[in-house]
Amino acid sequence: MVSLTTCINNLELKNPFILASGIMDEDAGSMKRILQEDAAAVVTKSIGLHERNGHSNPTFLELEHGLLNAMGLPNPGIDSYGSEIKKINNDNGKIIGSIFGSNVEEFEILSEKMQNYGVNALELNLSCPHAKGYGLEIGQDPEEINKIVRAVKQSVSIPIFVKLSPNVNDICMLAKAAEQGGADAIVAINTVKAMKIDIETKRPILANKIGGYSGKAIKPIGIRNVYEIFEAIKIPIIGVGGITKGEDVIEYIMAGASAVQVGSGIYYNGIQIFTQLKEQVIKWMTQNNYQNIKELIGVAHK
Amino acid sequence: MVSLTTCINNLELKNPFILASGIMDEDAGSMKRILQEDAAAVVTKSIGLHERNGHSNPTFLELEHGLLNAMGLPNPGIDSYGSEIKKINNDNGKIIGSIFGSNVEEFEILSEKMQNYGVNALELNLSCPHAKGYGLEIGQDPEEINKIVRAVKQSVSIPIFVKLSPNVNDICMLAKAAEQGGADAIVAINTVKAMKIDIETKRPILANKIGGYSGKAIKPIGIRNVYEIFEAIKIPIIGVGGITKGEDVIEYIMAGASAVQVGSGIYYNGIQIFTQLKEQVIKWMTQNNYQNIKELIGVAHK
Amino acid sequence: MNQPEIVKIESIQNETDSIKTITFFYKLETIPGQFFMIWIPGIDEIPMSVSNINNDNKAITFRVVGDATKSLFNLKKHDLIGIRGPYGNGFSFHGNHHLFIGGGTGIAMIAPAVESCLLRDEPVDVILGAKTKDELFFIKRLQKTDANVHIATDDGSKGYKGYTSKLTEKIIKEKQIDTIYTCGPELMMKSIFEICIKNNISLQASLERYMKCAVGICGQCCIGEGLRVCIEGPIFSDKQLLDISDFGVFNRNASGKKKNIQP
Amino acid sequence: MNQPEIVKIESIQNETDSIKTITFFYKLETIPGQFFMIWIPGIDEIPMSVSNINNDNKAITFRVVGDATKSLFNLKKHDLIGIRGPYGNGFSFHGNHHLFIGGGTGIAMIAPAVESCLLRDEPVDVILGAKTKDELFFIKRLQKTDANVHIATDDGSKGYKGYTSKLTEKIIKEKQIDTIYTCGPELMMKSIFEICIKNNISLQASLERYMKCAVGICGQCCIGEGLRVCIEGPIFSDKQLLDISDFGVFNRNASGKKKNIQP
Ligand SMILES: Cc1cc2nc3c(=O)[nH]c(=O)nc-3n(C[C@H](O)[C@H](O)[C@H](O)COP(=O)(O)OP(=O)(O)OC[C@H]3O[C@@H](n4cnc5c(N)ncnc54)[C@H](O)[C@@H]3O)c2cc1C
Ligand SMILES: Cc1cc2nc3c(=O)[nH]c(=O)nc-3n(C[C@H](O)[C@H](O)[C@H](O)COP(=O)(O)OP(=O)(O)OC[C@H]3O[C@@H](n4cnc5c(N)ncnc54)[C@H](O)[C@@H]3O)c2cc1C
Ligand SMILES: Cc1cc2nc3c(=O)[nH]c(=O)nc-3n(C[C@H](O)[C@H](O)[C@H](O)COP(=O)(O)O)c2cc1C
Ligand SMILES: Cc1cc2nc3c(=O)[nH]c(=O)nc-3n(C[C@H](O)[C@H](O)[C@H](O)COP(=O)(O)O)c2cc1C
Ligand code: FES
Ligand code: FES
Repeated sequence: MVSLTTCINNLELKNPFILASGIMDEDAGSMKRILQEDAAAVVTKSIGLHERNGHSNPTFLELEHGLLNAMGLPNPGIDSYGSEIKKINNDNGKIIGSIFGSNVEEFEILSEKMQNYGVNALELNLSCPHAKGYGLEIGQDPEEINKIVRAVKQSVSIPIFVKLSPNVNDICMLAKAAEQGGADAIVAINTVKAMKIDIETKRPILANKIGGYSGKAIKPIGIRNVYEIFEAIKIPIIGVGGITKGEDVIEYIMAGASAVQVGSGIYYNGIQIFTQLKEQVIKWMTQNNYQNIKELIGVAHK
Repeated sequence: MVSLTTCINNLELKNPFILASGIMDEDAGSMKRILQEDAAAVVTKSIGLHERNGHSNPTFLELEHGLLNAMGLPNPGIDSYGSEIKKINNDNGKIIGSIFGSNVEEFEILSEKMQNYGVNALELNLSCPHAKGYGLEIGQDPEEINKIVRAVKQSVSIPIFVKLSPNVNDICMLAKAAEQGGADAIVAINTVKAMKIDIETKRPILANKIGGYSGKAIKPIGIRNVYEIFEAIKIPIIGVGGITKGEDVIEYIMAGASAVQVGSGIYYNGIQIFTQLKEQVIKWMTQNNYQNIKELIGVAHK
Repeated sequence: MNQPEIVKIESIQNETDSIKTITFFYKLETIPGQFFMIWIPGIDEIPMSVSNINNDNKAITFRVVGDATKSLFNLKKHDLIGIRGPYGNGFSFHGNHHLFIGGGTGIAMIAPAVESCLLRDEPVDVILGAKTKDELFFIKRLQKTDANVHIATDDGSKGYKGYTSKLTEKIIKEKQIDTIYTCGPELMMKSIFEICIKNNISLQASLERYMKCAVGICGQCCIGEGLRVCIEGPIFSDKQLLDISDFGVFNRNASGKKKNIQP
Repeated sequence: MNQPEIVKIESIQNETDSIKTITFFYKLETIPGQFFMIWIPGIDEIPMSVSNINNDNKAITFRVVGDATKSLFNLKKHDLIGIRGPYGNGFSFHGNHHLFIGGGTGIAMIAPAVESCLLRDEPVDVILGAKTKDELFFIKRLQKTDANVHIATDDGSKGYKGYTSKLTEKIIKEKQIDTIYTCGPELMMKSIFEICIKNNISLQASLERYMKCAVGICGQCCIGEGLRVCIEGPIFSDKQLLDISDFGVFNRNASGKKKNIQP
């Protein structure tokens, strides 16, 4: 029998598959539905202090080799979101609360509230590429990251994950800053800044013009980031970006990920993707004589 | 009749199609062959002061949505390369000499020699993502860029293009630094840092592990970079990344490019790609009632 | 590919003072009950049900309610819009005797469903309802078919005076209706749902929720236990509706915040 | 996809002290004259011609010359290597009477070409040449076929004493050869090329150049006026060779620098 259980520091997961933030996680119902699939955890939509509509439509489109979105961090505000989290029955898996703020104080308030709602871990979104004053705009500065993580660490007792962006000079420096601030894991990667112009109407299609590129095309970028971060830090890494099949999961784990998140994969394969990944990973491990997924973490580093 | 002529400052091009650096440009024969196709110019392989073998093989592989390479700037050294450039008959098009160095002095020497060999313009490669001490390692620092461009500007009289990397926090800042240093155009983008791990043998396939991602998958990243740079500077932009069809060319031009380069497109379509692009662009312009390709530059900005 | 395909507006038809039909050439096969995302460049992208299917010509019929629909209303023949889709499940016809109920702009998507159902050669009744006579449309279009067309207006300015739900109760007493198909204000559909449950009639109701991606990933349109109106809907059956506690109670705005559906 | 496919070594055959054949399972159709890029994980990736084609089993036959070939030489049955390809054009057979000339490791890729040509049921002669007897291989394999096998060694330790080019001149006097196919040291091929030109015999010669991408983009293998050995080659005709001034004169090392081909 193959064992798929994995740990992100002391957060135990029955398998390495996690729903990525921003995908089918606006309300309790959809997260409960995903937890009934073979997902060990769900990350909530990124939640801020106040209600935000996000950007106008178009906020989404498919590209030839991936997806492009600029939702713009829509969310009902932390106070309204509590009732959603409380409705989820944790028996089936873990809930990771994603939050975004524009400064240390906002992150402190948000993290305390999220913890009170009962999430099992926090994910600090320091990497949204298309919302002014949030996300990537803060997440490029190692000192800012360090300060935010340090503050959140003092506000809560649950594990803290830091989600980073690939749209930077040196993701390792940022990962180190998060580790030094007390982060329990790094999540990489958020989307890659990209654009699609419609040549008939001569304008970017997204209302926000620039969006975040996700899905199949970005997998090699995600793998590279996870591989590089693994050599820079000691805390676990959660790999995200372009996962659609079991072999992608194995590749991320060999690059150094202890678990993975799946977002756009739901677009390509439907919500069954978690079950598919589980079956494919088990099959591959069985064929290749591996008993425990943990033995594969980081093995591509030699 | 549709006019495809375009200008990069005072370098006139019979059409906007240029062979990108590093593709079929190691010797005179291959560049002459490309100039017999419908390419208005070729960029040479990036040439340094001394002979370099580059990285060991594997240096190249195809990915599901693009190509991955880590050639590692192989080149025979500037002194050996002169004989290749001199053998090319410029009648069919222009030659742009690409150079890379690790400091200001190297760039000065290289640029003077290239100019003496008779190239029509210089491209400073400040963006190779996989060679230690060169390219991107220098090309992330606006001050360094400014210094190099300023020095080269004083050494030569031909136009100077600066090729930038998308693997940075803020490409606009770098483009501005190049413009202030006296650059005549910006070339964007070089490849995106990425990796492929073979899960059977549990190791990155490239000998250099990390490589540069090119081809179809990176087009939306290239478009975004060109669009952003266009809003930041006044000098022309040459768009590169994932071009395989006429519509891609139009998209780059609407984003703000005055010309485009094609690299991986040769992998997908063969060297006929230049003729194909020309035909497709003419057809699209005719159908959409445009006479002059110059009227399309940057029209997606409104 | 789920990317707006740019089409030229082929023709524009005024249905009422504030309702228009726009026809365009769009190849992808579309069935009644499905919808498109309509991109009005520079303005917005909004969901619109297909209101007419004529081989490669498709149409949408809409009422002006805000910015996007106003811009759409002001477009001229040959102007460009972007279309992606069709999305959602569409209707599936069951039983022998069919009753269609369109309330307000809901009529727009009920009309092609009626036309399609008639190809089964089974009895079809239709109720078209609106507040007042001037807001009705597609009456002639449907009267030309073999369907029995009933009309209801709240103010009695045309046809039956009263809610479509009342008229429905009347019709199901007279005829042996197997399935009801409806689109209209959610509270109207809720009343019809209750009638169906009581009378053991199958129901297919077309729900509206705020849409962004329309491909099932952004989670914006989710209702009940994670049902995506853009994928598992917009048409839901009586059985599904029983489990959707939000039905007729609240929806969510663009931020995802719950909004009560006014009583 | 042009990405190494990992295969298990099915069997290993010693041909001489420094030459081995490795057989593996690789599905893609391959014709004689084409080559693979062989990835020895952690070491290098190098071009190797196909030396045996048996449905889905393919083989390569190589001599130890440096690091990569040494590692390959030391691999065991069931070890893993990566294969991509096949690349290049391969031979195309023309004329009635065919002469194949393999010199040194060039014999490796000549053998499957002979076997394939024999399916045409036309007369086939083969010259296998090497410095000395111990460096010859595939003799039995080819003697089993209907081809006339001639052997040449520089030192006369087996067969004709002298260069393959001399033996070629002898054979073409005796027989009406239409086409010559050759692979071996470039200077040997250059002599044969001159013989062909003088005697008006078609030639197909297999060239070797340093390879990196093998798919025609990196430019590393270009010769003459931009011909890519990995795409337009590795087999070139007498007509093409006439225009390739580099032929027999120089090649390029990994940096792209010209190296004279020693006289
Ligand atoms: C599946 C579906 C099919 C529809 N079919 C039709 C139809 O055939 N004919 C018709 O007239 N209307 C239809 N609608 C409603 C139509 O989408 C809205 O009237 C339109 O979006 C209003 O946009 P606006 O900018 O003009 O108004 P706004 O002033 O922007 O909004 C007014 C109201 O419209 C709704 N709305 C706005 N944007 C969206 C959005 N992206 N997704 C969903 N609702 C939104 C909200 O409830 C909002 O409060 C349909 C809606 C859905 C979900
Ligand atoms: C199309 C083609 C088909 C070939 N087929 C065969 C064959 O069937 N059997 C056989 O024994 N050999 C064949 N070779 C030659 C073989 O590729 C070299 O012997 C091998 O690469 C040597 O590698 P090494 O590391 O052992 O030696 P090194 O010490 O690295 O190099 C020795 C010499 O080998 C050549 N070489 C090294 N790397 C490459 C490379 N990437 N591409 C081309 N040449 C290289 C160079 O000339 C170099 O000087 C073929 C070469 C080509 C181009
Ligand atoms: C529609 C959409 C919405 C997203 N919203 C968020 C978000 O709110 N917060 C966040 O951290 N990441 C968000 N992301 C990024 C994903 O969580 C993920 O990092 C990225 O999409 C790469 O993974 P994938 O290729 O599996 O989609 C979003 C992605 C998509 C496609
Ligand atoms: C095999 C290969 C070699 C390259 N070598 C160079 C180089 O020497 N100098 C350089 O500036 N860019 C080099 N590049 C980058 C290309 O010039 C181009 O910027 C990039 O590939 C994106 O364009 P594309 O998608 O059209 O290939 C190389 C790319 C490839 C694929
Ligand atoms: S609109 Fe995004 S999931 Fe339905
Ligand atoms: S090996 Fe790259 S072009 Fe031939």
